[in-house]
Amino acid sequence: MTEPLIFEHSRAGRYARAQAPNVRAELDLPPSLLRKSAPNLPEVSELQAVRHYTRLSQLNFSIDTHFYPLGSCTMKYNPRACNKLAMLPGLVDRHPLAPASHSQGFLQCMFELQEMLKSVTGMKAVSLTPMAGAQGELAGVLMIRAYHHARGDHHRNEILVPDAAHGTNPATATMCGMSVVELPTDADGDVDIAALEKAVGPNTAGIMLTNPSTVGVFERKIERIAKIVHAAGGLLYYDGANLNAILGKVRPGDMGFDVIHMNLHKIFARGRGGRGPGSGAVGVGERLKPFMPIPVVAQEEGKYRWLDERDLPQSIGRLSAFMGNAGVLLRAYVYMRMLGHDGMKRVAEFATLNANYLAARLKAAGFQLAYPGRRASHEFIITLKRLARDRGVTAMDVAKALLDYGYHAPTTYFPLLVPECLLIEPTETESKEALDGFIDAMCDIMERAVRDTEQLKGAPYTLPVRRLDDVRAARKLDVAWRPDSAA
Amino acid sequence: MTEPLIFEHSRAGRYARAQAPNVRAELDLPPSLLRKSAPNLPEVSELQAVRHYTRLSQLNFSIDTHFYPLGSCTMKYNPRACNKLAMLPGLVDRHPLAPASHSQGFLQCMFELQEMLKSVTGMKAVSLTPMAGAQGELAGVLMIRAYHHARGDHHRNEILVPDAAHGTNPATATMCGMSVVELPTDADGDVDIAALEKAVGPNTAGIMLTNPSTVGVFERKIERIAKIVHAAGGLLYYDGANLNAILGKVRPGDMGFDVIHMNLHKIFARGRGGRGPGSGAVGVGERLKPFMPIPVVAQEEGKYRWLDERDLPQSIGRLSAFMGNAGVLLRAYVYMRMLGHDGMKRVAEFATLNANYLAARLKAAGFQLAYPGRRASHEFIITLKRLARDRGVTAMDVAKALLDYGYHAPTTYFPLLVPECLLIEPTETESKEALDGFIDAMCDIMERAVRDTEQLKGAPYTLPVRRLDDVRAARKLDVAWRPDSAA
Amino acid sequence: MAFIPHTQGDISEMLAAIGAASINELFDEIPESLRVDDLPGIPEAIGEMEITRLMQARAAQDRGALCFIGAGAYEHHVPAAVWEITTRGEYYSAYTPYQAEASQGTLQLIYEYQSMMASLTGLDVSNASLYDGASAVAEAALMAVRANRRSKSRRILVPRTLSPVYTRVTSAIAGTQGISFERVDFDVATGTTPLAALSEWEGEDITALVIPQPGFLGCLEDVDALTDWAHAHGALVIAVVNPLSLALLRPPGEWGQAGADIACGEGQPLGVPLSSGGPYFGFMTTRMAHVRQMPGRIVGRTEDLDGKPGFTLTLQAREQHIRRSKATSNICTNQGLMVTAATIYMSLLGAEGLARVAAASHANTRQLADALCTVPGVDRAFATPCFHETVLKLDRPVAPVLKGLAEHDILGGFDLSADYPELGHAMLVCATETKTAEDIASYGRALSTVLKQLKVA
Amino acid sequence: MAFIPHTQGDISEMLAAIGAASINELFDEIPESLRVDDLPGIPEAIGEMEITRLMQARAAQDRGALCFIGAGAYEHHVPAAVWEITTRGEYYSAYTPYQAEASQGTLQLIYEYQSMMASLTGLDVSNASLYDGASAVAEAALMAVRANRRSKSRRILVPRTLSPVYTRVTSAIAGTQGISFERVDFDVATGTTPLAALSEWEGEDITALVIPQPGFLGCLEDVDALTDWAHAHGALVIAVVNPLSLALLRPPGEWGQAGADIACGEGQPLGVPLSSGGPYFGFMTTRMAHVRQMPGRIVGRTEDLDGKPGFTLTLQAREQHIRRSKATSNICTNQGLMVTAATIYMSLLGAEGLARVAAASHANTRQLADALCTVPGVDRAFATPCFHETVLKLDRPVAPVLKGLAEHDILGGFDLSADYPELGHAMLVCATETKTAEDIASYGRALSTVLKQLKVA
Ligand SMILES: Cc1ncc(COP(=O)(O)O)c(C=O)c1O
Ligand SMILES: Cc1ncc(COP(=O)(O)O)c(C=O)c1O
Repeated sequence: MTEPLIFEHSRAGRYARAQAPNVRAELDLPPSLLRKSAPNLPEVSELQAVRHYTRLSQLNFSIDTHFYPLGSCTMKYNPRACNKLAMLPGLVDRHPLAPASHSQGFLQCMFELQEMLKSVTGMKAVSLTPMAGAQGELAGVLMIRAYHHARGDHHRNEILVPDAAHGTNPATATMCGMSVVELPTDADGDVDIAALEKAVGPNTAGIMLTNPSTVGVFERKIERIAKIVHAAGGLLYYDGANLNAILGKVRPGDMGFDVIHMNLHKIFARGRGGRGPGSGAVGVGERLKPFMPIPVVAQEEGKYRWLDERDLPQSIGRLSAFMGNAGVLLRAYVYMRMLGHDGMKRVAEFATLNANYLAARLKAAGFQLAYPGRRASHEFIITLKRLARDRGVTAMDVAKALLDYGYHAPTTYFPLLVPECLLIEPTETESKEALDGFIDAMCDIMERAVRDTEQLKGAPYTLPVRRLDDVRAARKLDVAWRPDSAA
Repeated sequence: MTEPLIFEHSRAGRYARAQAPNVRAELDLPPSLLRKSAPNLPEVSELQAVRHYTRLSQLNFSIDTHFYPLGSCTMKYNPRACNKLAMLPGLVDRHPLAPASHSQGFLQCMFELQEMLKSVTGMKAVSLTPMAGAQGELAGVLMIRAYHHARGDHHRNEILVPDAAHGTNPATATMCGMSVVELPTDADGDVDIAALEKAVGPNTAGIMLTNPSTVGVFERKIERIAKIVHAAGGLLYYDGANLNAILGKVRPGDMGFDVIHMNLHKIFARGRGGRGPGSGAVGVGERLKPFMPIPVVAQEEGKYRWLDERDLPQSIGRLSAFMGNAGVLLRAYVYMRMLGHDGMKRVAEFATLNANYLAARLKAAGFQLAYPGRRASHEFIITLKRLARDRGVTAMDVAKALLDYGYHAPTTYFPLLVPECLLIEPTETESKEALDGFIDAMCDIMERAVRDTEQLKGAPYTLPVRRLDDVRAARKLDVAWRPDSAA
Repeated sequence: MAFIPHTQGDISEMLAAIGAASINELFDEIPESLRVDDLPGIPEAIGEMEITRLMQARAAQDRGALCFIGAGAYEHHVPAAVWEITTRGEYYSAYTPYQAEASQGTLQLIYEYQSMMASLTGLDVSNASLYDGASAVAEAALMAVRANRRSKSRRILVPRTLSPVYTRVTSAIAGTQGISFERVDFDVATGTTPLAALSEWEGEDITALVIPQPGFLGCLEDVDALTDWAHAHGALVIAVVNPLSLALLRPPGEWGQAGADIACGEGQPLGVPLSSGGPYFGFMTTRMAHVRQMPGRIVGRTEDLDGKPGFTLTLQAREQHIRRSKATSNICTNQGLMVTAATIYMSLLGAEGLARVAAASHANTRQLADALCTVPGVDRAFATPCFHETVLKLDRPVAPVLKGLAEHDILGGFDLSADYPELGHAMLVCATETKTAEDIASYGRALSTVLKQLKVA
Repeated sequence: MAFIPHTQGDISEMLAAIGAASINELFDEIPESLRVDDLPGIPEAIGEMEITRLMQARAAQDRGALCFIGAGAYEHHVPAAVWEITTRGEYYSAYTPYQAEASQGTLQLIYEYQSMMASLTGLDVSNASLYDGASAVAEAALMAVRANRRSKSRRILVPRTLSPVYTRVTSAIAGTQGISFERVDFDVATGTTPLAALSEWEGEDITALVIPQPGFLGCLEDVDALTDWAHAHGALVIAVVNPLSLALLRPPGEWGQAGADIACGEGQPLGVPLSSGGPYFGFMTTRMAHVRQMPGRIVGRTEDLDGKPGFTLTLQAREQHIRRSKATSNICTNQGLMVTAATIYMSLLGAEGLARVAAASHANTRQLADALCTVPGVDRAFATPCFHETVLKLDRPVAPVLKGLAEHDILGGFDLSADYPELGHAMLVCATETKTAEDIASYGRALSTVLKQLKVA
């Protein structure tokens, strides 16, 4: 099945008439301000729009239809209740600037969410406003910067980042006007301590770490690292994308981190709509409290209200027009309440069980683990470098082949330091049967890679399209349909 | 894509824990009353259930994904608002026995719906309770029976039904203890008047007609028919499944009908969920008013209340435990308000335009219309008897072939009097492009039927399954999965 | 033109292809004398925005009461997943799966549903739904008459413990085919049907006996004795059951020596919202021996041309579209969407989840009765075991008490005095798993306030 | 274990395969000293039924006010179809389309979205969304610095008519990279940015000029003059626009002689509910010449191995996952679901529907202002043409008036006195197409009541 562009369904003069006022009101505007020709929006009936976008939806893999072990992305089940309850009338139609008198229900949820996140992370205060992990990182590094500036340490402008780190870490440091110092990862997947000791110094603003790290192992020397960085006057930033793996087992605050972001859209599952929205709530230790991004909810005599620049004059400020992705936060709140404290611990336990099981079984089947001596956290890496060398079959080939089995591919080519890698994260909500099916598919692919290499490299065969030409996409850039580009 | 049975996903001990109380309360019941072993229900997680039923849904054709010209079924667009508004809290959670003090919002909708249906049909009163067309028919024939009985005419036990009638008509007559007298259809698709004149008599209870009829033409002699039946002491029943075709153009009440049912789930579009629910509201003329099924909503001094057996002592009684398919009725109410009077007329106009266009184009392309001399109403019939004779390609073969083009097949082999027929109803919500695409597919199929008959007869090829063995289904009856039947 | 996609250009081209000058010309076969040109009773069209606001206002009028009414419709928690999936366009906007290859999703789902209902009721085969519980009893009665070839009497015994409205609906629907529905009395002391009440028909030709479990008064019947009595008299047994209760109670297929022959009832408790009384769905299961007498659609598993398993409608020769006046029933459109919801609901809950919901409802109703019986003037009517409904007796007429409670936004129960005058001032109450201890306590408080006020008045 | 499917048997088998004695053992690399074993601040788990009731109660607390606040978030009718489709599992539970072949639905939708936004703004290319309108302006500023190679100054002019909160967000996000944001004053008589206000920078090296249309005070700017001034000074033009207004107003691509260079803003008016402020989405479009400086994802149309058209993420070398510290932005997760909703919204409404919504909002705001200005003590602040927001001046402080209105369940507007003290007692009001004549009249009545009461007090 393929589906034409919505523009190809267009005929002049059509639209969903029940959805707009039945007359066009007169304008009290000078003609010079008005547009001369109508924009090229689709002209379709309500049925045509519904049918088109329903059909398009079916051309997607998703959690609700497929196992989706995309490493670092924590593609777990999003309880339907989270969506439904966040969209209740009263919540979904509340104006962001409604006065406190008309906001107590919402504010109470946000306050309790802040409190729960504090307790999960061991941090001292939480601001919910960042709108994704990367914006949480931005908030965090800006706070680190503000902290040093407040102490007159204007020269502290270096952020240490392990080479395995997610791309948002170095990109964020740059956005905050910092320079990035890359740290090597040792053969076991831990930070190279000697290199770290060499790297720290008077210009060190801080370090950005995720633990468990993006190579899927727990950084065992975390206390040592904290000591080294703190001793050098730097602060520790925790990239909470992987917090899922350690919920209720160990807390970033206890590891020595000064600031943390949490990808609530991963950990506290919520619909990500093909690429967001997210939430990157930040937690801080005592030192960074004055610098938190605003607004933050406070409770005073049983009433809730927003704290703003008047309450937090040293704040790094606002990162969004209102208070961030409220709807995502409501979904996280609902999910956390449904998990409860025991449920949260189980998230970590079963995410870890699933990852270690999958790793053990794949290893037994002949796949090469990137860090075979280590426990997997909630995710792990296999490297296909032997297959690539011997057969010319790459990680990308295996990823595409998996699609034909009805499995979304794991993350490919990240982290960059492991050649031909697949970063696999099954998550706790998948059953053993789902994992076993995936293992069978991997073994079958491996066998086909040897038996019929060329056939395998042509995968996928059963999807709406075969392998797409990315080079052509970038070279013959076609990023918008125009009436004159119609066939 | 195929999907295992939900039972094949089962593992002992699993269920969606967030959906049930977290303990099993103790029972105060004697053990002799309790079941000894648990029923074989699926044991799956919430994700597994969601994934399974989401995947199953994708194995369906539907209005929201496909053109669906199923004659007599009026498969038109169901505005999403109808569903959303019928499921508003306050409506979706209202107990059917809630007192009038807590029901005024709902009752007002129902009252206004009754009034609108009166005006659309020209009838004098409306009862909303029948739960589908067939139950509306039952109500209608029971009222006819009650009317005759009330007059002491206990011998009137014959119901006249044209041979083209929908199966529910004769089946209903039987269910009401009537005997069925079949009337032939003439070559133009009208009722054979001579045969009618012969058929009526002192035992005639009434006649069941649909107009436009199930052969897709308007019964031109309807006034004559009404006169003949009424003169014989019989009453006229209108099967309102085809009311869509004449909304705002002509009213059953004006044609002389004494009672009518309306398939609200077709005319006033609402989701039919793969086979229902429906609604078969009935309208009556003055004579049958006392016999209407209860309950009916009345307005008294600005308040609404249910009329019951005390108000309508001659009522044929209740046909459901409460008041019928309230949710379907709410959807119809919303839809009618969105159409308004002009919109209703347009329903008939464009349903008729689409049918006549499709008929004209197919005829021009060489297809044989069953009633070529007639205007199509909202639907029309083509017969493939020549193709069946010359090539052995049946209406069923063409129907199956259409599926491969992404079109649901028209109704096949109904009405029975037209050999190898397809009853085609495009509905007013389909665009000219959709019709043109269908015409192209039909022409292509016709060409293939000649060029490559066997290949065509093997269709469909692109669906989740190929043609299914219905004979085997009936012979080796497998209508329920059991643990011991597992592969 | 809301929902109509035609452009002016389309209309002209289409009329040209037809050879008509105007759309109106297409109606030229309708006699002039009958034509209308306006629909005076229909208001102007309003947009989705306006109707949304209107419906929100209407809905708000009826909101917010705490409901302890059962009497055939039960408030249960419905998981969000149920209706989010059920209303997916592919389920919501499809129709009867006449083209099986294009409807495998719906057909497989019905097959799964049939399997679940068969197992829940302990019988072999289920149909794909009937309209509702009441009409299902009528269909079961008609089916029993067809299925019980040995009985010639067309007499069906209907206990007074069957819901009075079910009894009325059964007569209305099935009453014109020469069947005599005969009422079996109940024991005012136990709220159940004693075997002794059947002595009147001892030794007669009885076609079928209806056995409700639980009875309308909430009490659990001695289904074994009743079933065996019926079978001993050559009568079929029609079990009328609450499907949720079957998570706990012995299924009809295991009643007595031989089990009930037909089970039917209201499917609403399985994931269908209260929704003012409908759409719900009637279910029906039976033994394989009677499958050809079943009304309604049935889905079977079969194979395709390549031998691959698939699903299709089967045994259609029973149905109106084939058999016409000789069909087992006139039913055509059924309550499919509700079956979709129920199937998802049962899959989510499983046997254990269903048992917990049932047990919590049972326990809550007990607690409710305990709490209310501490109010002076309120008493239990029966000591018989019950599922999740029970009868309370008041020391004064029920109607004004319920009215008083409604003013406190509490819908206190169902007034039994019209249907069961011999019980005096009796009302039926129900507390499902949705009711908290605090809800029950508020009912208790409101009841004692109301009773005090009424005394004063 | 809610949401966890493992049976006891599964757990044992899995541990055996791993070679671990217990799940806890899997955490043995975590230093003992750091382990916790409890989460004291987290309450017990509650079921979906309980959380549903809780959230309904919370939602009910905040319901029912009539809202005339705009100030960056606008209440519009959102067709039911938008969110029923957007929340379909296949959209809702997917992630970034890294595997293009398995995400053609999402990718094609984004391509369609990009096409719509490009046309709406009159520019060539759109990204796939940024976080929100405010942060989009920050990204646009950073982009302008990269794109304007001729300018060395890193000076960006920001009019006071840009939303004050957008200005603050822009500084917070983009303020650490040596960019100087310089404020351009506005004319208190017209509520707009006069050309004269730019004279201060005459002849200087300016990197970019931000032009909001409409301005935060609702008034429409002379975008042609401002654009031409900027281009004459070698500065790029960053248009900050309400996308709904572009159904009526001249698009940024056609401003002045050469058109704006970057357009961005808040996408919320296009089918996204108010939802307490988010998730919304920021949009951004630009000329093809600057595409490599754009932040965010971009989808392109290409071909597959068989030459069939298909869609994929393109120009990824701009992004953080490839370019790391040299990326155009750190953005990774964006607001995709909102883009899905907006794309469906725009498809339903089309150009004509959008124009009607925009025109109705414009007309309603005029009527609102007319109605309120009949109340003594209330006056229009400006005579300048506006889109759908306007400033009213009161004869006394705004805050207590708004508070009084809130007691009548009317959210009367946005108090401007903190951000624009020179306007006196000024508030910004907005009436979109959702407001009826009766709504406007009730506001008028409530306002006169409140003003009378406050006088008395
Ligand atoms: C390890 C890690 N850090 C940071 C991020 C960035 O988070 P977001 O995509 O929410 O901006 C991600 C997201 O993929 C991640 O996996
Ligand atoms: C002409 C006609 N009459 C009656 C009916 C029966 O209506 P229902 O299916 O709602 O019972 C139908 C339904 O298909 C029909 O097409």
